Amino acid sequence: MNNRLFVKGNEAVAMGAIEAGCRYYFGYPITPQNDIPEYMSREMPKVGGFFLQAESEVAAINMVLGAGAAGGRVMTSSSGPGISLKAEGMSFMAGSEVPAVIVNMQRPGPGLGGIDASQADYFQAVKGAGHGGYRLIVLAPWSVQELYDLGMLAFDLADRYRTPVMILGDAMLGQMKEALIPHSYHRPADLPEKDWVVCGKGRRNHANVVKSLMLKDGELEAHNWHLHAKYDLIKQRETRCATDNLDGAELLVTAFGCAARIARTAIDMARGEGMKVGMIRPVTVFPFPSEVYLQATARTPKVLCIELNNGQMVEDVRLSVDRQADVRFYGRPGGTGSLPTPEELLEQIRKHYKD
Amino acid sequence: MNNRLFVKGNEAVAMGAIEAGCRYYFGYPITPQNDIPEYMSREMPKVGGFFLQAESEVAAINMVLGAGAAGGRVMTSSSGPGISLKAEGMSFMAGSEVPAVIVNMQRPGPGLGGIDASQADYFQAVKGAGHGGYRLIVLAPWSVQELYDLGMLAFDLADRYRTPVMILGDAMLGQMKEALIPHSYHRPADLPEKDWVVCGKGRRNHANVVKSLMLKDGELEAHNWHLHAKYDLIKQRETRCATDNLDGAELLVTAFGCAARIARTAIDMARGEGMKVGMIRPVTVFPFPSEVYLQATARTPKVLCIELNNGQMVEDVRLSVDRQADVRFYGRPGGTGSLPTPEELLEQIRKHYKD
Amino acid sequence: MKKIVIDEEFCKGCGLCAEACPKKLLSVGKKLNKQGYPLVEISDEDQDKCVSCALCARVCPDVAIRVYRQKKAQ
Amino acid sequence: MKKIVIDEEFCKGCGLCAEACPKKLLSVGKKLNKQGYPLVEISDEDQDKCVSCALCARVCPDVAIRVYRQKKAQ
Amino acid sequence: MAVSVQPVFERPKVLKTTATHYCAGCHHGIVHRLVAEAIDHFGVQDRTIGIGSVGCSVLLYEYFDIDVVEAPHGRAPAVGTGVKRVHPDSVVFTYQGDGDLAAIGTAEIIHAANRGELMTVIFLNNTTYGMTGGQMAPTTLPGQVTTTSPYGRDVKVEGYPIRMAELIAMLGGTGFSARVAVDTPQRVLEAGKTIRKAFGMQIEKQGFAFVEVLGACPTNWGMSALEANARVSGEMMGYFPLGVYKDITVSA
Amino acid sequence: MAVSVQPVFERPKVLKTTATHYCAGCHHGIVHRLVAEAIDHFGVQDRTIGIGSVGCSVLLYEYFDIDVVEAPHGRAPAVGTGVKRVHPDSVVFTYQGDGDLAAIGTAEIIHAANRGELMTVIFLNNTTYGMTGGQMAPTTLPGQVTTTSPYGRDVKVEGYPIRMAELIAMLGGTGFSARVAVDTPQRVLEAGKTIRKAFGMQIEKQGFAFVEVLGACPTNWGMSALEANARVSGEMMGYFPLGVYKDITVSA
Amino acid sequence: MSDNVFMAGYGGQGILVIGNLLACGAILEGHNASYFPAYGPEKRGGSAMCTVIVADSEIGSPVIGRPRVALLLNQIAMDKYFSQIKPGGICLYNSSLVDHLPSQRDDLCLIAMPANEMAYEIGNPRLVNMLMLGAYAEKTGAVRLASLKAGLELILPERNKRFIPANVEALDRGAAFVRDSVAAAC
Amino acid sequence: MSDNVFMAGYGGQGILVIGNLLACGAILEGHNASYFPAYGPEKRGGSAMCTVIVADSEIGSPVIGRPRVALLLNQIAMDKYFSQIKPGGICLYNSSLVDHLPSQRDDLCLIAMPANEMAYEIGNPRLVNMLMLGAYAEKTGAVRLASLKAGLELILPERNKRFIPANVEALDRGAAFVRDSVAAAC
Ligand SMILES: Cc1ncc(C[n+]2csc(CCOP(=O)(O)OP(=O)(O)O)c2C)c(N)n1
Ligand SMILES: Cc1ncc(C[n+]2csc(CCOP(=O)(O)OP(=O)(O)O)c2C)c(N)n1
Ligand code: SF4
Ligand code: SF4
Ligand code: SF4
Ligand code: SF4
Ligand code: SF4
Ligand code: SF4
Ligand SMILES: [Mg+2]
Ligand SMILES: [Mg+2]
Repeated sequence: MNNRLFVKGNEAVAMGAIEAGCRYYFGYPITPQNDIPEYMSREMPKVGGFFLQAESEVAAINMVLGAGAAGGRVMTSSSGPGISLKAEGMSFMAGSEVPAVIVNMQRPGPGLGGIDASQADYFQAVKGAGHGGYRLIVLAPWSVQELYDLGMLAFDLADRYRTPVMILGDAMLGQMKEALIPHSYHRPADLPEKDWVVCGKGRRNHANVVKSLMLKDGELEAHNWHLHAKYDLIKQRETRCATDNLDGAELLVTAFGCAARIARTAIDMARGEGMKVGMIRPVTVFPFPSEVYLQATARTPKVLCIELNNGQMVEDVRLSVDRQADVRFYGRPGGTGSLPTPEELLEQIRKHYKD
Repeated sequence: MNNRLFVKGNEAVAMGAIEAGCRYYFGYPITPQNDIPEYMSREMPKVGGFFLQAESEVAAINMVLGAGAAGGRVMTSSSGPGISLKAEGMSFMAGSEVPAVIVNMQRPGPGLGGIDASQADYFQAVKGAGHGGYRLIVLAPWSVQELYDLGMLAFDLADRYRTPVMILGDAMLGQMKEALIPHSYHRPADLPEKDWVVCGKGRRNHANVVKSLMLKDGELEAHNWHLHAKYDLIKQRETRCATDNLDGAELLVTAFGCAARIARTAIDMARGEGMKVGMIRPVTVFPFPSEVYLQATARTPKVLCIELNNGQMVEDVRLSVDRQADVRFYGRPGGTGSLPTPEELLEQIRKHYKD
Repeated sequence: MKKIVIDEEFCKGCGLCAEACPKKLLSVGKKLNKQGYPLVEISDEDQDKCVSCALCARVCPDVAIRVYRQKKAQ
Repeated sequence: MKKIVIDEEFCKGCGLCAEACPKKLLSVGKKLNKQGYPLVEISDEDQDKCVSCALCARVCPDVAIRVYRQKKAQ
Repeated sequence: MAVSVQPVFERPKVLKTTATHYCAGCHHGIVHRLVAEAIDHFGVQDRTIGIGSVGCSVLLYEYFDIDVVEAPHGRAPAVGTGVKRVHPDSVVFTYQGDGDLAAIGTAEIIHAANRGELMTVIFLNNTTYGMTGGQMAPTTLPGQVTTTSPYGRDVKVEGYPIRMAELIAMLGGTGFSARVAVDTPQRVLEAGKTIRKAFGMQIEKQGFAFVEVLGACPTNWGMSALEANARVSGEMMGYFPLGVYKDITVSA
Repeated sequence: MAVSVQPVFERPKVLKTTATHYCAGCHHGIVHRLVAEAIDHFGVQDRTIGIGSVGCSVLLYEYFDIDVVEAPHGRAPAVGTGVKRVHPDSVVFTYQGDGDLAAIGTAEIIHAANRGELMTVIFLNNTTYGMTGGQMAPTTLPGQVTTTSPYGRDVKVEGYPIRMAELIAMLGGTGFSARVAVDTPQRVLEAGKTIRKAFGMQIEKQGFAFVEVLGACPTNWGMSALEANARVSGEMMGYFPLGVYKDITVSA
Repeated sequence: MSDNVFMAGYGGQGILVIGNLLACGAILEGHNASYFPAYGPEKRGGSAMCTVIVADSEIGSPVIGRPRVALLLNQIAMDKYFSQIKPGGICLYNSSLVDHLPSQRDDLCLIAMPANEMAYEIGNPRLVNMLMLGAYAEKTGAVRLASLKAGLELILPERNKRFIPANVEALDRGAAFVRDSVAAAC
Repeated sequence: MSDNVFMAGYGGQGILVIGNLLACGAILEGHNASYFPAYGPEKRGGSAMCTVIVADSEIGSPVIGRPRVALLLNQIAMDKYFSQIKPGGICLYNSSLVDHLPSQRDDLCLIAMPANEMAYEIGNPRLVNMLMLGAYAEKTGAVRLASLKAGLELILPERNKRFIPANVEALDRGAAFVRDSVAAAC
């Protein structure tokens, strides 16, 4: 198979995780990501890792908190309602600076909603599911390969910054299968030592405490400034974005994840019709690649943002370009029978290209 | 007492609710809002209403879902971690269009954080705690009186639009006491009949179903468009904002809730020093009073946004003013000993006034 | 007379009724319904043997069987 | 010799030790510690009566009492 | 001698004439019918409110002609509490699977029972998460292979199956708790009586009433309908004994 | 004849010399000491990890000189599960109040017990939410006035107090479950032994070990320290009998 | 080579298996391919559908509005997807379960295959899907039969590997049907 | 009338009660007033502090950086808040529990009141707070003693109403202390 495997998106992210040394998985079933826990339950024992199906998403995220605090590379995954239930735990992990990876294979909501592809959880992921104004690093893969690759990267980012990292996939990416080229994980040499973890104080002369309650005068404020300084550092260092054909473009199309995937074909069709269309695809949505938009719109001040929701990332696009560009939006909220087609997006590109 | 009562903020919102016919309360203790359940447990029996302390915030919000679906005027309240735990339930209520009132007396986070005043849950309230891209109507009182008044209004809005409504207070407003002038609730004559509630199908020739799962082709998408059309209507009709001295202002100061309260004194001090400072205070933060900012900044293109967080509402301000104004930010994330003082905010006003 | 009536829209051919019938009158056949399920069948002859005990109906998960009894009018 | 030592930083004057002492040697006095708590007291005389049974220490929620015993060296 | 035709067995009134989405041989259908018969029996369709849960039975409202609220996964007892407190004279039942009730919904079911909420809980225990494709449930039997216990449930890591009927029976507010099965005509009859009893307890305000039904999930057990049906007595009943675990209307 | 001074009772090594924030007469302090003594007894300070919960004991780490993770309210058993699975040879204990463990944390404690997580749970039952100012807890006694049961707990509406030691004893993975009190020197001694036993069970991998301690909360009971102490045997023990409810190391 | 296909039918007809197999076979040949299923909350009953795209360039969208080819295995699938097939495209359908076309289309190559009957003939009624896929491969040349046969080894779960010979036969039979049939000559 | 005050001491000293009472009394008189407590997760032990603002205009911020007046009931409170008092302001402190001032300040009116001793004198050691509040009222005139006395009825929980006469006495004694004391003459 010329070293290409034929893999489902859900499994790809789990494969990447295990390759990156993830040895603990705690989760709870929910469509459309069940292949992840199922894969983990099969594979973890083979690598000496540990899989546990928790009694709920709330329990799962707290097991993740515990395992992360204990120094393990640990992961959970869920979708929609389950991610909402993890909100408190994610806030605790951000507050007590516990690294871990959380996968959200988005499905459409609100409520039970449906089980098809959607990107309606962008705000939740990027602006703050939980209380307290923390941030997650949010990675937005668009292919099976990228699910695998970012599934590795996520652990390094989590450990480097002592922060929970979210992989924001969706039902389309999770359920589709395509070719994957596996490769070995290389641990960055400069990852910081985990000298802060709980493991029994041993011969350390101080005990380690992982906590988020800060009641002493000024303590919590200082901690929040520390967290936000960290987020600023992440913005500087970890912003990732894919672009193409920005030079000479008359219209910039931007999208992430599954919407970018569908838009990709629509853009190719548009180019086939002679339109000059550039594409901007954020790979990290927090940190958001604001600079890319700022620079691109200096030359091409018209952006069409396409999302599988009613308009969420478009706010970050608008905030990025500020005073320069004309930012338009096309979105559909997802649901059974409601996945946009390339033909449909082509129609939108034609329309916005013209006026 | 010349018909003025001396009342704690937490109790004011509960008083307003009961006056507006709220007869069901389900909640779980958490500082700094415990006076609300405590008041409810004392007063509900006196008006034939019902109080129940749930086993958790998750249970509480789902009891609220049930009572709201059954047609009761129902309320819950919490803070920080507890609100995060309600995220799934709020999404379900938005999805299945169940009216209810949720009070968040914000405390600083993330995680356990602290128990003082904070506005770090703005994003959570306004952009989407839960999954699926729903919205809550979010009211932002700034005084004990307004807690009472909005505590009434919230129920009318909830019933009119079949939507959960959040009252976004904070530890300062909840814990402080000041004068309150009580008044009677008048039910708007045009509130729609609740003909959709579950109460036993009786002699109806159809059963009522309150649900959010939508699996038929196109069903969920249509439902989401319906919800978003509703949100647009709410934006048109229900935006509320307080302003003063906008004419001829050289600097606009904007803030909501407790930050507005502290800023109020700072602005008065600044005016005492001869500065021309206008004030914009959103009373609804969803819908956000974008028009007010747009118009005000057409004349005064400099805004200082003050928040008790690391910068959240300022994004909505920036999105509102778009290409015109220079929007600055001053914020502190809250915590013990970290409440800004009027003197401190005056300093900021001086600084931003000058350059 | 038909003592049992099998609703073809409901039957999924699970065979639980056939198992339950003390007279072994029912069997899952080859005919598919609109949903693609094979249908349980009873021959006219077997209808006569049926004792209207309704055990088949009682175990049918799809409420696909109605049962009748002949009664002498007084 | 002092058989029991009361740590003034820890004692909160709850009186549980006084209740537990079989000899009734302890009582909560008027003196306040830095946290504003009244302190439990034992007179020098009562120290002598103390049998080092440690019942007081065992019920003290604040581990404010240490107990010693005189032992004859062999 | 004239002969007239008399119905012996017909569809309960409260059940709509809609084909279900359940797999062939799935026991959910039988239990639906028994619940419908109980509602018919007491003539309370007009004041019955069903609380749907998340699991294969989530589409409850497609089959029952009664008012229904769809609860989030595991929260039906809390939703039912809210409904019942607004309409104390209604007849409220939840219908939950083992993932829903015994995993994510553990706290809600225990506290609803403990409070003695006047509701009836129908709990279909099929030892797996049917709807999501056959993952391990808290009631999965030791050694049972599921999609998340591919090497069989290991009691050392995943613990023992939880016996909910027994646990619920221990709580102060519980008026009735029993376990039944629907794998033979006789047991279906028994189960019907038990479910009727559990509705009657509510109507007579005799506390929280709980019925655990052992049910087959042929699809996720990877069995034919008949094999699955046979597993109920063959494997499940050994671990989950049928019986009444609490009944406050009967003196001991 | 020379006379030397020998210590009879001293501060356990693992307890820091820090005054606690607990109210005068609060039993949390005693239970802390007993836990510290158990850790000292087994000489496992170096590999012990405490899981703090949310309640008055949230500042655990200020008093114990051991590694600690602070869990969200009610989730200590889940956090402990994560910790223990990463460090199987560590000694993990959770320390939880009745609001934390018997209300919001119901599902987590039941499933941790059921899985037989090798951890020790210290459960301080003071029939109220101490930290938040004395609201009703699942263990509040019938008729007890709290800030959210101002007319006394009404068992018809709010249900009966939950007996956790008995409930936990029913679960498959539980190795040990007992209820003790610390209101008299004798009972403190007993409680200390029981807590030591519960740590020993973990160290010997004998399943989930649970100790419920009846404790006084003078502040929220609106009582003096002495009155509160007296209430433990006077009112609590009648409803919450002391005893060992399960011990798999002892044959019945 | 490049193609895009809808496949649809009952849940139990093995639609997802042949979708998988087609994409896998294409990848084995060195093409790119994507497989995207539509799936119900019920993995049981109901209907099943998937989209497969084969291309040599990078694959963008795994979904498509109007497929070039559709494999429709029952009437419900026919009613739902027939109109979506791109003009000039191919509709290969199971005439055993499809009794009428929802509309008249002259812009398509229509291939009616009595797949249930054929499956009975080769002794395994569950192989309708493989017959259809064999026919597709033969008709379009999007993938070689040999690659599909190789793919079976990778796609089928261990417990079903004993059926590989039967599957291979069905693929061949499907291909033969297209080669031999006048109906497939469009 | 307008004033702003910090009050601080131990948890058990009744700080929050007198903060409440002052604001309530001012409202009874027709002023506006706000009361804002700082509160710990432990309602027990620890320290208690609140801010009261009295004004005739609408009250903006219920918190203030530098109060005009501070009532400091123990050494911890003194150490923490003394430096924050506005120049020209008043520091009324409980000299029974404050043994030294953290710094020398000549810009304040300093009133040392041996409130614990005075409370023992009137037979109730818990009335330190009322003594201090009485002194404050007398010294500043921000609120009339009569209004405070009327406020007791509204502020005290039912079970404590029997102590109203004692509270009234303490308010009066506090006021008398200021009237009579040379130390308070600044
Ligand atoms: C919060 C949340 N978590 C997970 C899910 C996914 N989910 C749907 S049904 C189900 C389990 C169903 O199993 P069970 O309750 O046993 O019902 P069955 O289908 O077996 O009848 C799960 C985990 C969900 N919808 N919501
Ligand atoms: C999710 C969440 N809900 C509520 C709270 C508020 N809270 C803090 S402690 C506590 C209860 C404490 O009671 P208990 O567990 O009995 O401990 P105690 O203080 O009595 O020892 C509550 C409800 C919280 N911190 N987090
Ligand atoms: S039991 Fe019902 S569904 Fe099953 S075969 Fe018989 S009639 Fe059909
Ligand atoms: S009614 Fe009885 S005898 Fe007749 S078919 Fe059914 S089971 Fe057989
Ligand atoms: S028991 Fe301890 S804290 Fe209480 S009075 Fe005695 S020494 Fe002091
Ligand atoms: S050691 Fe015994 S005798 Fe001595 S003070 Fe303590 S309790 Fe009393
Ligand atoms: S998956 Fe199982 S529980 Fe669900 S419908 Fe099918 S057989 Fe029934
Ligand atoms: S409030 Fe109660 S539990 Fe908390 S420290 Fe005080 S006495 Fe102890
Ligand atoms: Mg199940
Ligand atoms: Mg407690």
